[in-house]
Amino acid sequence: MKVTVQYFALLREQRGLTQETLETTAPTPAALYEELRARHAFTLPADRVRAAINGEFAAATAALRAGDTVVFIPPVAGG
Amino acid sequence: MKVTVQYFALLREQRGLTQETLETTAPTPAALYEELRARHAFTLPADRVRAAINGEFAAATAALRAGDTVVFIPPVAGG
Amino acid sequence: MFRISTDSIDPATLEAALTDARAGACVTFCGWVRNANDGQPVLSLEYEAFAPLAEKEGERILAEAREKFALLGVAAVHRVGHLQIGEAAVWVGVTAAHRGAAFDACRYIIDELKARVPVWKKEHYASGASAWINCATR
Amino acid sequence: MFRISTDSIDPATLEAALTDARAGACVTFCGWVRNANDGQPVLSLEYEAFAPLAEKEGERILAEAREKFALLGVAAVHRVGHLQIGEAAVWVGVTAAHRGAAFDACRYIIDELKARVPVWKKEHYASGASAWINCATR
Repeated sequence: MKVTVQYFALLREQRGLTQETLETTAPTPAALYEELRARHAFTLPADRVRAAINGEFAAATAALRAGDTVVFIPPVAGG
Repeated sequence: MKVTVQYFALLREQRGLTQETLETTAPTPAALYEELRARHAFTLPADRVRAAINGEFAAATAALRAGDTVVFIPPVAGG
Repeated sequence: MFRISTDSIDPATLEAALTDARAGACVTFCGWVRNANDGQPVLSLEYEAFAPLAEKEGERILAEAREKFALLGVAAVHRVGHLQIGEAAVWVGVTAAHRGAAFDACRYIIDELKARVPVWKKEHYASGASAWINCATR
Repeated sequence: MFRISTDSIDPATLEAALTDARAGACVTFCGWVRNANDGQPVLSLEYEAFAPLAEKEGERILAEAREKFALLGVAAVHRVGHLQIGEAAVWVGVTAAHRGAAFDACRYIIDELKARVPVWKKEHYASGASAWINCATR
């Protein structure tokens, strides 16, 4: 299935782009992150990254569906 | 001895003036307050009034000296 | 610096004076004249101070806050005169490297100012009555 | 109301918008870009947000504060972009009848914003290095 991934902050820099649409068989955000981390050498381990699907926080084990927009959220640091 | 008394807030209103110089034999602020309270029917009991002598807080039992300026401080209510 | 002021309080100017490149946090408290107290509608408030002692005691409170908390800057002003609803009666501003110290110090200062500084307020009520706060003797 | 802003933060305008005749207390927190962090000289900071989710999560935090504390008004803004030393990165303002609720709510909001809202900052150091805060992996 096709999903769109948006990148912010450290992940945006390590990926070198802000958004991509890609083909994956990953059933969950956790699986998709591991796939992308292996491909792009992201330094953040999966347990330090939260996921959002279609603009809302989602569990790492939530079901991904075709057409979803996924954001991986590095540790936040506002203020 | 002569001392000067300044009045603020409720005491100013009940005395009807902001300052007076008067002759007293009261040895302490506490004694002076009781003297003035009897004379002017101040409603605040002595234990709710603090004293200042010459611009600094003073104990109710401090020694009054000729020429002192005494302020009786009603319960404060700033802010 | 603590002062008693007959002029209206301008939070923006006061906060700007606390500018400090080392500061990561600025916490301010502003006390506004509100339109009711203990359920009674209030029309206006009169504030009166024994200014010389109020300023000394206020400075002592700011010095205590500097000793207790890791502050960079601190300032406070108390207004006197006849104030209308919505006007600022008191302002406290504190800067620190980190926000914990700034919150704690700002709270400490306003609590101590209200308890210790010789300032009095008289509330004027919609009923026409008025009362010096904390001076009831019933 | 919580928003992510690319424009500079103006505390005076934000505080004026909280004007309320019922309010006796206004507490504000402003987070300033400071010139050092963990002992390292900082030259500037870049802030980036996942804005739609940041605004949703920020609104949730303000709603929680309204539920937990007796508030009259509440507003917060987080800046994004490249900020210089002394610029305001985040502002929180709270009004209440009484100061206890205002202090507690302001503290709650900034603590939760920092912990939960998808905003990131990258520090640029005098050494020429830079780092995304909280993203160290060793």
